[in-house]
Amino acid sequence: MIQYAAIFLFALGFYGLFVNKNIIKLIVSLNVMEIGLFLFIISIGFVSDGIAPIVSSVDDLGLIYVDPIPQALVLTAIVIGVGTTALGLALSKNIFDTYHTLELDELEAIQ
Amino acid sequence: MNIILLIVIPLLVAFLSILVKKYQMMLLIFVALFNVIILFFLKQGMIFVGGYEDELTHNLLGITLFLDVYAVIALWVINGLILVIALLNIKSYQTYGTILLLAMAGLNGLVLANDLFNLFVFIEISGIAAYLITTSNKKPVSTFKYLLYGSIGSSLFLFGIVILYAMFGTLNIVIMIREIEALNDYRQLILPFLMMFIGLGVEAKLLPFNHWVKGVLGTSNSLSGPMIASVYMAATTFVFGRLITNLFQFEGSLLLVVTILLTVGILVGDLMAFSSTKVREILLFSSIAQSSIIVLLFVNGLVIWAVYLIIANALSKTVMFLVINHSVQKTNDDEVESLKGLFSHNLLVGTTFTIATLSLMGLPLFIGFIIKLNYLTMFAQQNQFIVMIVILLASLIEGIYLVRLLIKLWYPGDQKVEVKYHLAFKVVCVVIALSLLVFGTYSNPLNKLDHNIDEISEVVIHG
Amino acid sequence: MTFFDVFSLIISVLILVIAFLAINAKKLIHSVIYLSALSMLAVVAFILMKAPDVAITEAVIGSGLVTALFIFVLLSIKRRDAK
Amino acid sequence: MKKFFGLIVAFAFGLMIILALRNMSGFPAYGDVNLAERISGSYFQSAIAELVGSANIVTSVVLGFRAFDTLGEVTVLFVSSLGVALILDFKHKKRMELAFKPNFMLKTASYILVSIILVVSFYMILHGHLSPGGGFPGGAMIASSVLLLYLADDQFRSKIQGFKILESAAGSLIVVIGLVGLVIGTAYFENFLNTGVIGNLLSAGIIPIIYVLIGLKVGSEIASVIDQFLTEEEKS
Repeated sequence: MIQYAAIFLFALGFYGLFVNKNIIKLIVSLNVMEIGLFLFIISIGFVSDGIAPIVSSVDDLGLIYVDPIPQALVLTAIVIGVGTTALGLALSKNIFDTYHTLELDELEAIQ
Repeated sequence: MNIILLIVIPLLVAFLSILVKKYQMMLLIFVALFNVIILFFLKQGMIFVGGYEDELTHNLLGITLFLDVYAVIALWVINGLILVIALLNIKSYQTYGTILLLAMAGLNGLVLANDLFNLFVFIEISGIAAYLITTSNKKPVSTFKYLLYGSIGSSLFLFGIVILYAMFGTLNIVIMIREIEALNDYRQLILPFLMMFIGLGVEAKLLPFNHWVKGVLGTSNSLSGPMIASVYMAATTFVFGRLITNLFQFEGSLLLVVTILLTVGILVGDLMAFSSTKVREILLFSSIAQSSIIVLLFVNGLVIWAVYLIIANALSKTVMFLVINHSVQKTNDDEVESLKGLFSHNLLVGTTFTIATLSLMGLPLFIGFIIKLNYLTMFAQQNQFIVMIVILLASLIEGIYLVRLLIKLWYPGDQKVEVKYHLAFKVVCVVIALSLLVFGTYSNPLNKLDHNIDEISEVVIHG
Repeated sequence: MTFFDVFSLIISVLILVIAFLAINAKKLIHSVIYLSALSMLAVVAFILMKAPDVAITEAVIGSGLVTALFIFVLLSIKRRDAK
Repeated sequence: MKKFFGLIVAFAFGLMIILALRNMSGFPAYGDVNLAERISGSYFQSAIAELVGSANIVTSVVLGFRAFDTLGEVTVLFVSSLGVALILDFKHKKRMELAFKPNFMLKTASYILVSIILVVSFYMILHGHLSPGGGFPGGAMIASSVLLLYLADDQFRSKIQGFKILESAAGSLIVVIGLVGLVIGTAYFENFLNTGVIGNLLSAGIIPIIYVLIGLKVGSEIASVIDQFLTEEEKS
């Protein structure tokens, strides 16, 4: 169920990128798309009656666990997403300081 | 000499260079020289990061890097051009040393990666370094658009990777190729392939998402122009080629969709170049058309000629963008009219620019001609006549607008244009132009390179 | 339908509604607040899917720092507008 | 009206992806994944888990088997904090005044709160290989404690040079530890210390050391990004 929600979230983020014209709204919909993507990645690795991949000692390595690799991928992807968002926000601050507007169509008119 | 040094040493020096802000360009030159020297001693094969090679089932637990002839050529192109561009821009762009170091680490990693998610991480590193290089154009809106399209592209690429992982359980490209070949039912894999194709297509300036190119390269300068137009394009097309020839299986309707996308891209690129009057716009639209031709060659399996076309294109585009951006910076006017008679004063730079353009067009006596002749004959053998007609038409349009550009730049107009090119500029342009000329006439070193590129797939398959 | 399925159904519907509001909110400050709420819901979804590591990282970084950066940019924009 | 039409297209796009995934026979349905087919199945065999030795298998993947991704990802944060500094570099910086003026009580209370946050974040970083959490959330908590100081104290300006030195030292140490693995052992990022018993605090060789360095690096980088966002041009 969450996998379907994740895919719809990804599509919603895509829709947001095409509909919005405000720079901050574009960054917000980029973040929405990425959250949808991360939920999808984690839903790939979910095992129905598995438990979190934390092993308390060597002998209970035999239990049913959830797939750890998608979690490692999402850990890296979240921090990459923060890097891009911070850069995008710095650019939007720079754009607002020089052009005093955040609407893409006005900006293209000025340029 | 482990191939990992090519990625790790630039990273280490970049981390340390933020403490010594003044010498970052010097550090960049040293590391670029170090990389070019290391390239002589690299031995080909696969290395395991972290040493996790599971002898029992012989499946690769950790991340692996893979070096073959294809990657050696790519590394030569990338590190050589970054060294050249860094040398030329040492005085004008002092603060971009660390960013270029990270771009070099990202691009080397891009070409060497043999793990899909590792490839995604290096796409992000080189992507973010590219966004920062374009901030030197002082146009934040076009940089923001580039960042947006780049993020959309890499998210789509990640989506494709995850679907492949869910189906095959591994992220290692070599194992993935074996499993896909065992499956060999391309209809199952249309969704991930299409997503990864469009995801990487954003970076390689292909049609659906290349709206950012006009803003970024249209206002480029002597650092961001050559970097984005030749170094980044060469690296992304090399990686694209590796994925297309080995991983993706293009048949039936998928092949049709992709071919249509590319042929439309070629025509649109050339027509836009034909119709624009700004010098830099002509160059950037021709590079869009070139990258679509290169990807078309990869899709149809002509790997050798695609590799030569990437090298020739990277070299000639570096010369063209360096010369034009330098002159536009001095006269800060983009129109072709204002640059009339630019070469009548500095003949040397003018001749190198002409050699680069003629080789791009594919006139005899230059490397461009040999490449174009061979891949057109290959297309004829595969009797794909529509593609041949499109490429011939595109090169005709290309010939017209490039010759028109050359005439304008050679014959002086009314007002006098005086642009000085310092000595290092001339030396670099002459060296690149000579290499285009030499490979044009005397091309048997390239044929030697031929046969060992052929077995990319064999080497990759047996691992 | 166990408690687990019902709860994940509620979370999925809530996530989609809040995401739609985040994208189509009129004022910027509302869309940022909805984004932060969406991030918190994603944390709950990660816990449901037995991924505690990712849940903690998303909680601290996603709803904590990213929202703070958004609000700082909006603050400097409102301040610049007022001048 | 355009919004409504766009929504339909987005819904159709999502539905198309779901249907395409459904009729892919190789793509497993939600929940019934058999780890034995995947590479991650072998991470749970005792021989291989001992190789890395960390109780939290996700940490053994993040820092053991796929350590190169984490190195790449630390570089991404480094580039983005460098980029933010490059884009927002004003000549003479001034702290951005916030609307409310914090009084004395808020300032002292926030210093106590900051120490608690720091204790929690160091606990999380040190126990990265035992319990969930680790370098990334721990580092982000350090940055959020710096954020609290910014909000609570008007004149607070963290010493940028201090963060820069910490960031560059931690980053280069991570790379050097990898190189030491190359020199001593056979491969880059090799776990050359003994990995001890799974579950103890001092287990899993170099992994806790690297996670502490990553925590410090992530903390200093996000703190300097926050500082860039909270300074503005001095209107001289």
